[in-house]
Amino acid sequence: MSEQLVPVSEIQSTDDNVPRWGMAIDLDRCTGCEACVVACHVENNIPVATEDEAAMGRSSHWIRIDRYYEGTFPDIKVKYRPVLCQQCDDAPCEPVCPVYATYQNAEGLNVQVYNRCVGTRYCANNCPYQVRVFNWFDPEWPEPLELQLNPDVSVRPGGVMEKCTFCVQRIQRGKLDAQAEDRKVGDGDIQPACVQGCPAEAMAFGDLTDPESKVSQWAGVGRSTQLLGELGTKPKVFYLEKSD
Amino acid sequence: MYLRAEFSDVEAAAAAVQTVSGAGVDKRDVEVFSARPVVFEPGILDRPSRMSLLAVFSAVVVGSGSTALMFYTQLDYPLITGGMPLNSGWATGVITFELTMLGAILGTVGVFLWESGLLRKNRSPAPAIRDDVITMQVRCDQEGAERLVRLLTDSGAITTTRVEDAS
Amino acid sequence: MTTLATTLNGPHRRVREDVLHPLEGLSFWYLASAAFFSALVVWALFAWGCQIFLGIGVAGIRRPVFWGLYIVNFVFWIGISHAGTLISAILRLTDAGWRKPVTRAAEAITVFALMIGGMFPLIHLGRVWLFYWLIPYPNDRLLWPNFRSPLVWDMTAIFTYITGSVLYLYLPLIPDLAEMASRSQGWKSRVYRLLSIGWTGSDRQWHSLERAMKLMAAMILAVAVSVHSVVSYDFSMSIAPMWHSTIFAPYFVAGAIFSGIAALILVMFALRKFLNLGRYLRPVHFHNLSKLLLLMCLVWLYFSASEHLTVWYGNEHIEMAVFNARVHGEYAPYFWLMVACNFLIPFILLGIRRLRTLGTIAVSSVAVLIGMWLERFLIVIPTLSYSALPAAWGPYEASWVELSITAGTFAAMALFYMIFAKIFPIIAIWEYDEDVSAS
Amino acid sequence: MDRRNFFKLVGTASGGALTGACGKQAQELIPLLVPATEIVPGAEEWHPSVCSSCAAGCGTIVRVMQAERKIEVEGETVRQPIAAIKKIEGNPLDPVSGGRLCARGQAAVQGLYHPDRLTGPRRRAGARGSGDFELVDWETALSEVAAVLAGVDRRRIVYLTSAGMGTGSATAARFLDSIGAPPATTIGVNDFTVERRASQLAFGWDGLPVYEIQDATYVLSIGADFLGGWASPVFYSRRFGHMRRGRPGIRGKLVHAESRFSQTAWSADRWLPVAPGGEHALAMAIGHVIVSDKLRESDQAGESLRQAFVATDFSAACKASGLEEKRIRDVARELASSMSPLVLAGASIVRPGSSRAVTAANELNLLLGNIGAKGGVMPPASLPGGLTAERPAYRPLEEQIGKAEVVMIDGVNPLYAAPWLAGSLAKVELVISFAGFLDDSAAHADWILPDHHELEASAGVIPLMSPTPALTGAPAFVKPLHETRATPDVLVDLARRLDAAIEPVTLDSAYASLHGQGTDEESTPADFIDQARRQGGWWERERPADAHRTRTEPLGDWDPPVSDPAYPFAFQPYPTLQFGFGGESHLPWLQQLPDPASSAVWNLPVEVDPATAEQLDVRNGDTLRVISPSGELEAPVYVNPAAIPGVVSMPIGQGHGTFGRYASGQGANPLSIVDPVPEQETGVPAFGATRVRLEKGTTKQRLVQYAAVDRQPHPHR
Repeated sequence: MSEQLVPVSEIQSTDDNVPRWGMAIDLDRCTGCEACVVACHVENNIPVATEDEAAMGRSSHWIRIDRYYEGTFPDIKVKYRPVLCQQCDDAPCEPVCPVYATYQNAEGLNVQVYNRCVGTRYCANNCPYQVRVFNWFDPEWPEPLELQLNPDVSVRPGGVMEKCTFCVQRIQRGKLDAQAEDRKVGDGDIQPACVQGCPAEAMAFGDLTDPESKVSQWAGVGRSTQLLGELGTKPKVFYLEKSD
Repeated sequence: MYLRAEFSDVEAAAAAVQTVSGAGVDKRDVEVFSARPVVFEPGILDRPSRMSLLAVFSAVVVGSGSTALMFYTQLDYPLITGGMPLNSGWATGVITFELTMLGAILGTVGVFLWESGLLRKNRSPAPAIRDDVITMQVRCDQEGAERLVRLLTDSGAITTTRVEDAS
Repeated sequence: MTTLATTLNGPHRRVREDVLHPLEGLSFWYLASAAFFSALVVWALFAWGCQIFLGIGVAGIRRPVFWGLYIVNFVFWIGISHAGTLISAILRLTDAGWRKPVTRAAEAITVFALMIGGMFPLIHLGRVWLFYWLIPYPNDRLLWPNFRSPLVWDMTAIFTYITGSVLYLYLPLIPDLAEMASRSQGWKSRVYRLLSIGWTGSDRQWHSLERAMKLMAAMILAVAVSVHSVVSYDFSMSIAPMWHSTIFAPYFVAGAIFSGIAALILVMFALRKFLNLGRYLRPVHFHNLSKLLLLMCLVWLYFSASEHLTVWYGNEHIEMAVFNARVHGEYAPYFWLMVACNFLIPFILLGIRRLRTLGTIAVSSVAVLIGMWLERFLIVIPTLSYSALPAAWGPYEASWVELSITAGTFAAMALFYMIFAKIFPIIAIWEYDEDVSAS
Repeated sequence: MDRRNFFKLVGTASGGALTGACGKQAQELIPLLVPATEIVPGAEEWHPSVCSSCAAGCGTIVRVMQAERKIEVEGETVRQPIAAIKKIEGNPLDPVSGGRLCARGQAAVQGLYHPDRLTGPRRRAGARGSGDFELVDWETALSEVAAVLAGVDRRRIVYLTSAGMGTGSATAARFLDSIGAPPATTIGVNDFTVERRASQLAFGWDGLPVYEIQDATYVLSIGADFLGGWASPVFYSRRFGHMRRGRPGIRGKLVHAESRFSQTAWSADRWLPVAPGGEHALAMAIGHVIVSDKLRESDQAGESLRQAFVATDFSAACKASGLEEKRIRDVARELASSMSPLVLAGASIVRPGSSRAVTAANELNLLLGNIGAKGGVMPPASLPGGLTAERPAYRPLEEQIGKAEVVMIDGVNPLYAAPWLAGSLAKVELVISFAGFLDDSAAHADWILPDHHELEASAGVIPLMSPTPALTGAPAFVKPLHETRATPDVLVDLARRLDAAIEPVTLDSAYASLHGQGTDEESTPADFIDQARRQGGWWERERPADAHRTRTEPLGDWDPPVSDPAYPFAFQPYPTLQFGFGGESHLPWLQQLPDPASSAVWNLPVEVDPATAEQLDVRNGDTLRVISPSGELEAPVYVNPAAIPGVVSMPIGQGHGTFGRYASGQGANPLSIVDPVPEQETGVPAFGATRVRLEKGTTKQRLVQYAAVDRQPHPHR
């Protein structure tokens, strides 16, 4: 069980200084409060979809809360889970891109290179999690809203695919800070916006190659599962299922 | 110089070709013009061709060339996608196949253009295309001409004319 | 013994008159319909312009249906393109004599359908002005295309196919061009002469032409099959429900031939009517083709049935969502209409001999075209709108842009064909000659 | 706290920047004489601040970086480099937020750069509510307002404000006192008057009890959606997370009783769908079981209290609560037999009997004997020094406003959150609003004196509830974007013009007043203040000792279940986690945030149960007309599979007449059809007591759902 859950990859770097970023989400802590959703928007300059756009199914969320009602009143329960890019080791979205706009980098991030993207949208079709977001138009921020834009994150033009990056700018920043103080990046030094903001502290982010890291610890427990793991995409996001 | 003889039917033309070649004229100096394909019995006026061979050759060249390009480029800029190996026949075989076929097609057309003589510069003069007669043209020298005219008329030529070289 | 003199006043002169007659003069109706079709094409181009300048968002595609009518049309037109080459190649290889008046008409369809179909992947791009990034050439981005992507496979396949079929159409045209040159005067003559690249009708030329055509036929056949397989790979290589299927390649090829034949039959009806070539496109041609159509109809049924049966019996919930959407759900009307168009109508009308008339053949061809378009639609859309996670399901609705462009491509087909038939003899004169003199 | 955040805070020390660009620790220290607001940092800076989106008062840290602002300088646009706020995160040192922040708090920055902010003081030009104003300069505005105030009977000034407490409310109190006006009053909605009263009755405490759920093993929460729109969501979400999985080997269980399948309900292990108004009965029933079955020994409950519970008619109580007896017995047993049980009580939806319900629920804790115990109930941590004294409290408003000459509106939007005040407010001669946006109430004002955005102002906030006494502080660190003025300054100015000079309560003076009050080690006042500014607040380490006294006077009985054939459905408007009581509806980030229950964006639906929907033959997205004795509204319907049959819920947040381009005219305001019967103990409007009837709507309403419409599993046919 856990053996199958530990992400193994043909591309696992031999150099063990290279981390493999992963995330674990404890659904037993999660309250579905959507703080992560807004945190992500604030951090990543994600354009706001107007009501008309939203009505066309064009809301842009890099992380969303899927919720399913189960049973009927009064014994009704609801299953909900935050769904973001699962950063698969064997990501179905990667090979289908004709221009290498998306590929797996050495740290196991499923990177999206906006400048290379020509907008075939094949990757989005082939993502079973539907976490890829397309820019249908050039984004707009009525003045002075653009003052809030995060300078560390590029603003994507229309016709380009985008998605959760595990806040790669924060990862970069964390590594540089560590470098400047010549130390290793400590567990918890780097937190994507969603993880940082989560009020119930239901999300853990870190290096999966480090068995001591919080994320490895969480990913190892019995409740740990992977979303649509049976598809063999080897996600690096682990869900700790609810249980009483 | 050339001799031109016009025949009203295929059999006559065929007979003429045989007599002429029997008289020691090289078949390469004999040409038959018609508005539609004229089918002689095999052995009368065969035209050897290397089309198939060259087509295969060109197919192999283009196919393997493209494959080599893919191999080189993917090693040159190694990006991992979907956990696939950088180079695998599974992932690129289709392209290899398509470009092999492309090579074959281009080869065929190229050879066609060459062998049909459409590309050649030094071409013998040709009669205007007429759909009512088959024209046979033989290259010969002044002294042999008399004898050939006779042979052609005997083998049923309607008319025979002499054509001087353009040179 | 067959002398040319005897046949001189025979069919040869007539075929020239009949085939070359339509090339002269422009009737009012010709111009009117040409204007109409051009208008549609211009409108489609305008729509495309809007999409480029305002953003791809003006089209109806949305999450999760990231591919819409554009891809449907792409597959459909590539399918149609199998009319020509495939048919004429098969017939040429099997040396079916009755093919001769048909081949050129068919091969022309192929070329135009490919030109149109090949446009759609571009129209569909989010940043079409960067389409050339898919082409492998040494560039300042120091990056080559990802040859592992089915889209790049697609590009090479279609490139090969269009190159092949243009040449395949052109080679047998050369002798006729030469003849046209000798029959026309002035600039026309010069143009035809130029196009005929100095064809003199020498036996050498005839030999290599015949040889080349035989070889080409074989190759085109292979390419055509591979092209539509590759088109199917765009879908079957992805792990989307009811796309990730091994049956897709042959399924698509069969479907392509199916729709191709239907298209050919319709075009022949048009030629027969408007260019009054009744003497050459004889009922026998239609009947032979209709038998082919009937055969492909059964083949289609066989593939389609196996596809759906497999999914249904497996009862895998992710795929069943798509299956049910097609068979019981919101796409059911399209599904059953497709079944009627692709199976019931042609099977009944063509299967029962007494019912098989030129009229019913035309009707079933139209039905098949509609049915096959619907089939493409049902393959592309439901899968996307019912993706693996139910929370991400969503509907699709085409916008005016997609509809305009779709309509425009059909107009473009008609327009191209009209122009072609106006410039070149739609029946291969020399082949027909050959046929006659052989008999 | 993790080292990254630690660095941030060092970075904010004395306005200097220590976290440098590209990770190089740029060691430049910006001298203190340069006020922080004058610094345009090249590299990022993190400043401590406090979130004022709700009364919870979460301590935050704010990321400031350079940005270019386009401004008009004689006709041509020039790009002016300014220090812009990029992101708000929780302050890891803060006992309330603990470094975390909710959706509303995260989105607050969008209010600062909102395109529709009021750029300066305005005087009404057209009719009231026409939203037609003219821009004036501050001098004219203040002098004219002062002139009017000079003329009126000061006792007839009504100052409406929010439940938020801190330097702002203190200054306002001084102002009102100095000019002889009655103290400020809240509007009775979203001010936790009920919970305060209940805490008063049950424990004799002045302020909200603090529930230690993080150490509890079994939490029964009654009536409070404490993970959603109630009091302090971040504070309790953190504690909830810890309760669930924070302790090795121990997983706390949560049972939630509410008349709605709320955020808390769906996070709970079990939901008790209690009938609207049945909370009191439920509490009594559970108490009855605990006492009469002797499930738990406790010396905290007095005899009279035990008797009250014993005397309860169990089956009647169960009936009134709308739950089966077995469920209630089970819960009571589990609760009492758990190691450290806790009952968390509140009223997300206020009903006539709410104070009593919350009191009874609170008193279960006495039966469980967990007051002051680990994982039990703690007394409110009231701040030493003068600040706590001037807490704005609710005083019945209709007649006040009825005879008021001047109404000042500061930090609330009564015409949205308490629409029933519209009538009386319309009669008032002079209405002054301090709103930063042209919201529903500002549109009805004669003068708008726009306040700074919270992120531009310097303020100290007393959290609604915190484990230890706390004053969270936000020094000003960015230049105000527009010609706005901090309301305290405006009040001081007005006081001066009315010859009643007052000293504003500044952040520093507040800190100074706390110096030496706490148990922290000795330091000079200067160091003390600097320390507080640097870490973003002053937080006492010691928690207050619990000195509770139980109730002697009897508590009234629960309200009998009402049934009205003309209006068959109970209607409960509820505060949402994204909009609260509609205060944040103007932020596009929150407008496009899928509503937790219905996944609706840009509009909020009426939630009905499937059976009712069947009856009315409506589907998701169809329009429903909700008719109450005092009004009607039309809204799209969401068929909520978890809705209690016969109970119609509607989230609060939409239906603003005017509130910026993103909220104006979106959807309907459920509070607009409420007839507010007074809550029995406190008199606040019980907005959860309205009954309605439903009809198919006539207008076309739009329901945009982000998530796919809930579908049935696929049959194998």
